[in-house]
Amino acid sequence: MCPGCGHDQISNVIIQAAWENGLPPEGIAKMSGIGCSSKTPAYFLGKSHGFNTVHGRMPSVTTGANMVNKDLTFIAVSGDGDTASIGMGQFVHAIRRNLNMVYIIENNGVYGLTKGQYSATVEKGSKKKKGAVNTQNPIDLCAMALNLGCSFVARSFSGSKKQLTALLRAAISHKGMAVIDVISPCVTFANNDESYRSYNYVKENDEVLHIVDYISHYSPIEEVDIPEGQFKEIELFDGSKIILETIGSNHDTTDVVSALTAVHEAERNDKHVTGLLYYNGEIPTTTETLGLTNAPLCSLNEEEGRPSEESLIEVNQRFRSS
Amino acid sequence: MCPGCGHDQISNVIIQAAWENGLPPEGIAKMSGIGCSSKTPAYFLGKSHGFNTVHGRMPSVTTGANMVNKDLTFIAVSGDGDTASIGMGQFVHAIRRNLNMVYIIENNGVYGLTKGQYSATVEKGSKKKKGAVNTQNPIDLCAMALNLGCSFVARSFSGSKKQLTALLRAAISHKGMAVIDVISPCVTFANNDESYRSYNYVKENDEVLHIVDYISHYSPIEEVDIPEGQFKEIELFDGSKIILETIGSNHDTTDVVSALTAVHEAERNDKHVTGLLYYNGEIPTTTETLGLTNAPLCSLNEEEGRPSEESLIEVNQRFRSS
Amino acid sequence: MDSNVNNFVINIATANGTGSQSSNLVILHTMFEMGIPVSGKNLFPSNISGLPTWFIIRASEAGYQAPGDKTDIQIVMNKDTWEKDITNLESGTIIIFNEDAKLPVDRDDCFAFGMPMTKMARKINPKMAKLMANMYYVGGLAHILGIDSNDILKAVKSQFKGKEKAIEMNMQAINEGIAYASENWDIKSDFKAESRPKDSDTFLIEGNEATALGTIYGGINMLSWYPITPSSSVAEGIIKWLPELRTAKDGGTTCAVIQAEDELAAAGMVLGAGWAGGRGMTCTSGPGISLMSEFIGLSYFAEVPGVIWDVNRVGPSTGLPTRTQQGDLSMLYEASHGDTQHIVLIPGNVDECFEFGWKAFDLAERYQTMVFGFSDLDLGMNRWPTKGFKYPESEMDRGKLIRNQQELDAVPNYGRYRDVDGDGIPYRTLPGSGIDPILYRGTGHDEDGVYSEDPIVYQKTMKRLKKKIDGARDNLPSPILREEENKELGIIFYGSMENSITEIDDILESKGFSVSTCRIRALPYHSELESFISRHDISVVLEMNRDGQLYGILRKELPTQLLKKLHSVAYSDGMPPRARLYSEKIISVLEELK
Amino acid sequence: MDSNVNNFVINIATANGTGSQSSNLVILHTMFEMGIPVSGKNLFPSNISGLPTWFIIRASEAGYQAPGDKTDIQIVMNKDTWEKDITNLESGTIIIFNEDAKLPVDRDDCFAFGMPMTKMARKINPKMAKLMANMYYVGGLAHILGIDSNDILKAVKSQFKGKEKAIEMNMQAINEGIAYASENWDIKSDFKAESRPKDSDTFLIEGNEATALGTIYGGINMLSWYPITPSSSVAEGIIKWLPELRTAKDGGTTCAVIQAEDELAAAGMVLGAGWAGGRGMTCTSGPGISLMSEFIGLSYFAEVPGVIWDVNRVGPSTGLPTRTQQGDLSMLYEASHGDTQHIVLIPGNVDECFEFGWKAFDLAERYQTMVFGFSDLDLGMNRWPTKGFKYPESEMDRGKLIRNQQELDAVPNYGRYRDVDGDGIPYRTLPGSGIDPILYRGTGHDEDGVYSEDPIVYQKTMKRLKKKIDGARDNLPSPILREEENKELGIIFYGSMENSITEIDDILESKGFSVSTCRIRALPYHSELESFISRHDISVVLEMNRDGQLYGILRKELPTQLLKKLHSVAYSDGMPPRARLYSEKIISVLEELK
Ligand SMILES: Cc1ncc(C[n+]2csc(CCOP(=O)(O)OP(=O)(O)O)c2C)c(N)n1
Ligand SMILES: Cc1ncc(C[n+]2csc(CCOP(=O)(O)OP(=O)(O)O)c2C)c(N)n1
Ligand code: SF4
Ligand code: SF4
Ligand SMILES: [Mg+2]
Ligand SMILES: [Mg+2]
Repeated sequence: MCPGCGHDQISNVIIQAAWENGLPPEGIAKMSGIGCSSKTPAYFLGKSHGFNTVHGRMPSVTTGANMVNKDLTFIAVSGDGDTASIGMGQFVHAIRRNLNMVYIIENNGVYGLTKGQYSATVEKGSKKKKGAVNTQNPIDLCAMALNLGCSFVARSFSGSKKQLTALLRAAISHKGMAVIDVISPCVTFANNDESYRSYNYVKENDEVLHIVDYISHYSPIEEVDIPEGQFKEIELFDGSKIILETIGSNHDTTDVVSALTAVHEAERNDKHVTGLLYYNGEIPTTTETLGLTNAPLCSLNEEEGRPSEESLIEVNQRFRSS
Repeated sequence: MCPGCGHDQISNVIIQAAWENGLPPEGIAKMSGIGCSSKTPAYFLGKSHGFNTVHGRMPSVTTGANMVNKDLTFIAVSGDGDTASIGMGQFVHAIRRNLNMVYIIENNGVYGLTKGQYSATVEKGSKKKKGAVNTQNPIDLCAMALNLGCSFVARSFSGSKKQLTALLRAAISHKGMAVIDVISPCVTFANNDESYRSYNYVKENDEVLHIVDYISHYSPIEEVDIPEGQFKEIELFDGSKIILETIGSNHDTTDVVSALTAVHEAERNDKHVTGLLYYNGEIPTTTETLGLTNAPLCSLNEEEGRPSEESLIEVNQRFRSS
Repeated sequence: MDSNVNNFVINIATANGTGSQSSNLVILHTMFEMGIPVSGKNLFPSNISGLPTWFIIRASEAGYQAPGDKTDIQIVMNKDTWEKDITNLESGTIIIFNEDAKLPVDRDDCFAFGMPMTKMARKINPKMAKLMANMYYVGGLAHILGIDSNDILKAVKSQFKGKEKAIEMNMQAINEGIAYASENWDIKSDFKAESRPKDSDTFLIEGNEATALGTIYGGINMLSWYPITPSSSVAEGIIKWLPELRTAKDGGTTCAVIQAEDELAAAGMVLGAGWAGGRGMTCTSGPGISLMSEFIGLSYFAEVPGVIWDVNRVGPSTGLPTRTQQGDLSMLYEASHGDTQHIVLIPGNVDECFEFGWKAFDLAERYQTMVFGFSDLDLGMNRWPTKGFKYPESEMDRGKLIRNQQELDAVPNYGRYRDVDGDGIPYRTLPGSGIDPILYRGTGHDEDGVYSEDPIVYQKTMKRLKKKIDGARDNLPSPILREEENKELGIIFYGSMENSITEIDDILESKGFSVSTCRIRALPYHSELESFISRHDISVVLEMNRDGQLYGILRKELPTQLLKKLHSVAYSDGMPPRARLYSEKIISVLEELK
Repeated sequence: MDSNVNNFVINIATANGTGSQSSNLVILHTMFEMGIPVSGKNLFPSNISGLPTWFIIRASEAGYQAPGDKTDIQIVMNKDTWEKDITNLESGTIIIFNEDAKLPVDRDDCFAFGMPMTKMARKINPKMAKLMANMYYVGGLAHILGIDSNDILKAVKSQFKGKEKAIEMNMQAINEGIAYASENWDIKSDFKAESRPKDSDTFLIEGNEATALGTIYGGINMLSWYPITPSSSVAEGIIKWLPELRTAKDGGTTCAVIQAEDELAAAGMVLGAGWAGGRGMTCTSGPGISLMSEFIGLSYFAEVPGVIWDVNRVGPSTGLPTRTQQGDLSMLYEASHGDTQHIVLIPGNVDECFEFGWKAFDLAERYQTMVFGFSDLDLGMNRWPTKGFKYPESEMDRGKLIRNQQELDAVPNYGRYRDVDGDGIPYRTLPGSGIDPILYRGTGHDEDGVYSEDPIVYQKTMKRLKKKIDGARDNLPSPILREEENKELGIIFYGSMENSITEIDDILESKGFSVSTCRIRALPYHSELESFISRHDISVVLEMNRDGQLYGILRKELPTQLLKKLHSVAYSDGMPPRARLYSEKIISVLEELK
C-alpha cells in the first residue's frame, strides 16, 4: 500500500471490529476481488483463511463458500472498480439473494492498482491525473443497494474510525447482506489536477524532481467524527475538499424511500451522507431460503452426504416399472 | 413465437411507431441479445439491418455500433433474463453513458426460450411451472434506470397498444438512453400453478391429454387503455391478475426522486405503475461527450481516417529529438 | 440386415409445441416394452413453438442405436416442411400423412397413406383436435407394424399415470387410427414389430438425468447453474431428485441449488464451494464454458476443486443450440489463458453419465482442480437403455484434505503448495478449521501460499502442476478396448459416438476390414492408448467436429513415431452420427492411404 | 565478448514508488545518446508502492538486447531485498550501495562501494532526500564507467524538459555523486562506457506506444478498453496521440475511446463497431482474452471484423501481472467453444508493433473476422530502438465491402454468406446503407444470412470458414528467415524472443553449431515454414511458456513426416529470455537426440 492510503485505515478498523465483536479468527473468511483494496486481506486477520479471487467476481465465490459453510463470518473487501464496473452483476445479485456477508467497498473513485483510471463512482466534473474531465454520472452504490432491497446499507469514510467501527460491528452482527460503502481516498492517483496540493500541481510548481514512478508520502487523514445530523468539510491530502454529512437520528432506517431520498438529496448538494441508511433484519438469507440442513455442508460425512445403496436400488426399480 | 405471446404485440407496436415517426428502415438498426424476445427482430422491420448478438451483451455491441455510426436509430429488444441477469452490468453502464438508443425490455418474469425458469424480475411469491416459490425481491428495472440517472424511463404493458406506441414514439425521438420496461406475459411458461386457467390447473383438471411439448393457444390480451392517474385490474390468459396503474398527469417527469417513490409505492401496493416516469433531454449522449466528428466514423475515407505521411515523419522526428 | 422384422427407421415430422412428443414417446416405449431394441432421437428446433421437429425411431435387432441412414416409414404432419419431408425420401418409403393438411403427396414411387386425423380427432374433442390428431398416427403405425393395441395401452397407462380420462381418450384415438388404417389402407409392407423376450432390468433414461443422479450419489453439496440447452435438464434432474434423496434428518437439504445470474457467477460459486470444502458443480454448454474460462484458470492455478458438466451443442457461438456435436473438447482440455491442462471425463452411455457424475467429485478433490464431464446433446437429451445404475464401489475420496491438527502434524513440512509426497499433489486445510490459514490467490505464490513473483518459485509451481495432472492419467477411466486378432485397423472414438460404433464396425467388417475399437473415456489420455496404437497398423480417430479435436490433442502429445499410424475422420453437421456416413468417411481415408 | 568496453550488465535494485525509474532512464538515455548499444528492462512488482523493483541495463557492442545472464555492476538501494541482492552475485561483481541504509555488505570477493546518498541528498533538499538519493548512484556509475557529466546533462535536460530547477538540482546530485566516488572509491574496473558514432535516426520507444501509433495510422475508429497491465499503455498511447493525429476539420475526433465496464463489454463494442463498418479494437492481456472468448466465437461465426491486441503477461489466472510470457498463443489461435481458428499477428520488434498495428485492421476487414495482435510485456513495456516508423505502403484495405447498389449489382448472386469468389470470403453490406439488410446472428444461418438449422447448410458454412482462414496463411506476414549454408539446425521462434536470438545464435555457433533461424510472424503459419523445416536436419521451436504452445500447434498442423525433425524448447519463469539459459536448453535437447 502507498503510505497514507485510505485502505490501510479500513484494514485497521476491520481488525478492531472483529476483535470487539469477539469473533475467533478461524470463524472468519476474508474474501476479495482484485485491486489495491482487494490486496488488503493479506494485511489483516492473518489467522483467518481468505480468498483473493478474480476481478469483480468475489460475490459469486463468496456465495459458493457460504452455501457449503454457512457458519463462517464472511468479511469481504472490494474496490469501486471491482464492484461498480466489472463486478456490477454479481454485486446486484448477491444483494438480491441476501447473502449473509459483510461487503465493504473501499471506494476511491479510481482504479488504484492499474494506475489511476476513473472508476464508475467518480464524481462528475472530476479531472484527475489520467484522461479528460469525467462527464458521466457517478454510480452511487448505496443507492443501488437500497433500491435492490438490500437488508443493511451504510456509508462511511476511511478517516471516520469511530463511525466505521460501529457500522462494521453492526454489519458483522447482521444476518444478511451488509453493504458498507467507504469513501477511501487514493493518495496516489485520485488527486485533482487543479487542487493546490495535487500531484501535478506540485510537480509543475514545486520541487518534485522526478517524472515517473514516484509516490508521495501522505499522512492518513486523522479521525473525522461528525455528530448525527451535521456535516463537515474535510480537506483531503491534495487540498481538495469533500463534505461529509452524518445522517440524522431522526432518519428512519426502515424506510427505503426516505433513505434513497437522503442519498439523492445529498448528491444534489455535493455532500456525502454517511451512517446507517437502511436496515432490515427480517429478510431470510440465501441459506435460509434454500432450507439447508443445520450442519455446514462441508462437514457432512459419507452417510450424510451420499444416499444409501438401498435408495439407489429403489430408484432403479422405480424407473423399471414406469 | 407461441400464439398469444406478448412479445408479438410489441413487435407490432415497434413497426407502428417507426412508421408513425417516419423513420426510413435503412436508418434503423435492430439490436438484441438472446431469448424469445431477442428473436423478435427477425419478425419486424425486415428492411433494416440488425444484430442478434449473444446473451446479455447487446448493450456493448450497440455501443460499438453507435460509436462508428451515430446517425442510425438504434432500436433494441431484450428480455428480462437477458437484461436483469446476465446482462445487468452492460445495462447499467449503457445507461450511465447515456447511449443514444431505445432499450425495450420485453419483461415476462421468466426465461421463455429455455423453458420457463424464473428471471430476476419475477414477483415475490410467484409459483410457476418450474421450481419452488420465488422468495426473492424482484429487480425493478425502471427503478434501476431511474436511480442511475437514465435520461428517459417508462413502463408499459404489451396489451396497451396505444400507450406503448406513444411511449415508443417518444423514446425514438429522444436523444439519449430510453428505457422502456414492457410487461409482456409469456403465455407458455409464466402462468401460475394456482390460478384457475393455468397450464397445470388445466392439465390436472380438464382435458389436456399430453404431458410434454404442448403449447396451448391463447389470444393476445386485447387493448388495455387506462386513463392517467387511474388503475385497472387485468386478467391474464391463465386467470391470474395484475393491476396496472397509469401514472397521473400531475407526476413531475423531471423529478427522479418522485418517480422512484411512485415505483416503490406501486410495488408496495402490488401494482405496476405505467407511463413516462422520467425524462431529461439535456444530458449529453456518449458520442457528444466524446466529441466525435460530425460524419459517421464508418463513412470516413482514406484521408479522413488515416493521418498523412508527413505527420508520421514529424512524429518520428519528435521522438528522435526528445 | 435382411429381415424387416424389428429393423426399420420411422421419421415423424411435426412442429414443436403441438404435443406430438407424447405420441412419439408412446411409440418408443411401446416397442421398448415389447422387448424390441429401439432408440429414439428428438431433433427439435431452438424455439418454443411452431418450428419443425423430427423424431426418429429406429428398431434394430442388431441393437444399432444410430439414427439410421434412410427412412423406412415417414409420418408427415407439418405443413411447413411437408414438401421437403416428402421429396427427400428414397423410393419405396411408406408415407403416413394427415389428410386434413390438404397438401399433395406426389410420390408415386412411394406408398402413401392418408388419414383425416384432425377431423377424426375433432369428434372426440373439438377443442383438443390439433393435439389429439397426433395419436392417430400412432394407430396408423400400429396397424402397419402389427403392434397390438394392448401393448400400446401399457405404454399409454404408464405415460399418463393415473389420469383415467386422458388414458381413455388417447386410446380411443389410437384405436380409431388402427381401425381406419385397416379399413382404408392397402398395405403390402413386411416391416413388422415383433415382441422379444425383454430383459426386465433394462429401462430407458436420458443421459442428463443419469448424470443428475450420479452427482447426487457423488455427494454434491452445491449446484450453481444458468439455464442453457442442452444442459438444463442436468440441473432440473438434480432439483427433482434432491428432496427424496438428499433431505437430512432435520428436514433440511444437503445440497444448495442456486440459479446463478450467469455462467461466470455459476463458475465462481463452484470455486467458492470447493475452496470451503464442499462439492460444488455447475452444468452448462459451450457458450457457458467460454464465459467460465477465467475461473477455470483460477481453479487450476490456485488448486481449487470443482466440477463443470458440459453438455455439448453445436458451436461456434450460439450455433445450433438444439443439435449435437463434440466441438468443445479441445477448449475444455486447455481452457483459460496461460499454460493450463484440465481433467476431462467423457461418458459414452448413461451408465457412465451416472458413474462419472459421482466420480468427477472424487477426482476433483483428489487432484484439487477443475474436472469436466463432457457429454453432448444426443447422449444427454435422448433416452438410452441401462440395466440400472451401480452404487459407487468405495467411499467418497476427499483427497489430501487435512481436517485437524493431528492430521496436519502427520504431514512433514506442510505447506499448502508443497509437494510433500512427490506426486505433485499438495495437502490442503479448510476455512473454518483454524489450521494453517492462507490467503488463496490467482497470483503467484510460494509453497506456503505466500505471494511471490520469484521466477524460480513460479517455474517450480508450474512444473509441479504439470506433474500433478500428468500423474492423473492412469487413475482416470481407462479406454474400453475391443480388439481383433490381426490388428489391422483401430478406431479411436469417444462419447456418444458409442451409439453408432457397433454399426460402423459391422459396416466396415462387411467391406472386409478387420476393426478394433478403443473408446477414450478421459483426458489426459491413458497410457493404454499408446499401446493400442502401437499394436495396430492404422488407427483412425473418429469424432463429431470439424477440426478433429481429439486427433489434434493426440498429435500434440503422442510419441512422434506413433503419429504416422494415426489418421483423422472428423465430421459434424449437428445430427447424431449416422453409421453409414462415418463408415464411408473412414473408408475413403483408408483408400487414400493405399 | 572479451572487451569490457560497452559490454556489461547493470542491475539496479530499488523499491517501486521511490522515483528510481527517473534515475534509471537517465542512465539508459545517456548511454543510448552516446551511441552505445544498450537496452533496459524494468522488473516491477504488481503493486503501486513499496515492493522490490529491479532495472537491468545492458550495454553490448554486439547489440545483444537480452538482459544478460550475470550482473557486472549491482546497485543496491532497497533494504527489503538487500541481502538477497548481494548474496546472489557472482564473485568480482561491483556493488554500489547506499550507506545510509545501514545494512552490511558481506562480500569480500566483490568490490563494494558505499556512498551516503540520502545524507548527501538531504543537503540539497531535506524534503526530497529519499527521492534525490537515486540520482547519486547515477553519479557513482558515471564515475566507474567513465561517463562524462556533459553527456548526462543532455539526457537530464531532455527528460525534465524545460523544468530548469529540476534539471539543476538533479545535475547537482549527479555531480556530487561523481565527485564523491572519485574521491572515495578505489576502483580498478575496466568496464567502460565509450561513445560511438550514433545513428541519428534511431530512437527508443516502448512497443505499446508503437502499437498505439500503428493503430492510429491504421484508421482506428473505436477503441474500447478495460485497464489491465501490461496492455493499458497501448490504450493510453492512443489516447495521448489522438488529439494531434486524428482531429477532423470540424474539431471532432475520428476515433471514439471508451473505457468499458469490463473485457466482455470491450469485446462487444469491437464487434459492434466492425458490424457497423468501423475499425474497432480493444487491448488486453490474458485474463481479458479469457473473458472475451464468447464474443470471439461470435466474430468468427457471424464474420464480423475486429482487432484484439493481447499484451501477454504471466498466467495462468492473475499470475504474475508484471512479468512476461508467451503463454496465451494457443488460446488465441482457437479461442471460444466449437471449431474455431483465428488470425494472430506476432510482432517481434517495435517496428512490427507499428506495422501490425495498422495491418491488423486491413486483415480483419479482408477476412471479416477477429484478428489478434500478440505482443508481451517485455516488448510492450520496455524501450526498444527503431529507426523510425514506415508509412503504410498502400491504402486501407476495406475488404469485400459493398457500399452502394452498383457495387452490389457487380456481385453475381450476392448473399451475405455466399462464397461468390471461391476463396471462402463473402461480401458484406453495412447497416445504414439500406442494401440487402440481414439480421446478423451467432446461430446457424444460410448463405443469405437467414436462420437455419439445416445440417448441410451448417456443415458447408463451417467448411467455408475453414477455407477462408486457411486461405489467409500466405497473405499474412511471412516468416523472417536467416539461413546457414549447411542447414544443420533451425531455430523457430517468435515475438520478443527476437531480442535474444542473436546472442543465442552466437552462443550456439561458439559451441560449434551452425544455426539458421526462422521467426514466425503470424498464425495460421505461412507455407515457407514447411520448406524451412524440410531443408533443415533439425528444427527447435523456442518459446517462453511451459507447454511449448507453438510447438503444439505445429505438431497438430504440419505434415506428419516433418514432425520427426521438430523439437521443443519451452521455458518460462516470467523473466525476459536470458540467452545463456535458453541456449543451454537447446543444447541439452540436441544432446538427447544424439
Ligand atoms: C479480468 C481483469 N481485468 C483487469 C484487471 C486489471 N485490474 C487489476 S485491479 C483493477 C482495478 C482496481 O480498481 P478498484 O477495484 O477500484 O481497486 P483499487 O485499486 O482502486 O483499490 C484492474 C482493472 C484484472 N486483474 N483482471
Ligand atoms: C451464454 C448463454 N447462456 C445461456 C443461454 C441460454 N439462454 C437462451 S435464452 C435464455 C434466457 C432468455 O430469457 P429472457 O431474456 O427473459 O427472454 P425470453 O425468452 O423470456 O423472452 C437463456 C438463458 C445462452 N444462449 N447463452
Ligand atoms: S495506488 Fe491508491 S488505492 Fe492503491 S495503495 Fe496507493 S493510495 Fe491506495
Ligand atoms: S415461450 Fe413464452 S416468451 Fe417464448 S414465445 Fe412462447 S409465450 Fe413468448
Ligand atoms: Mg478503486
Ligand atoms: Mg423473459
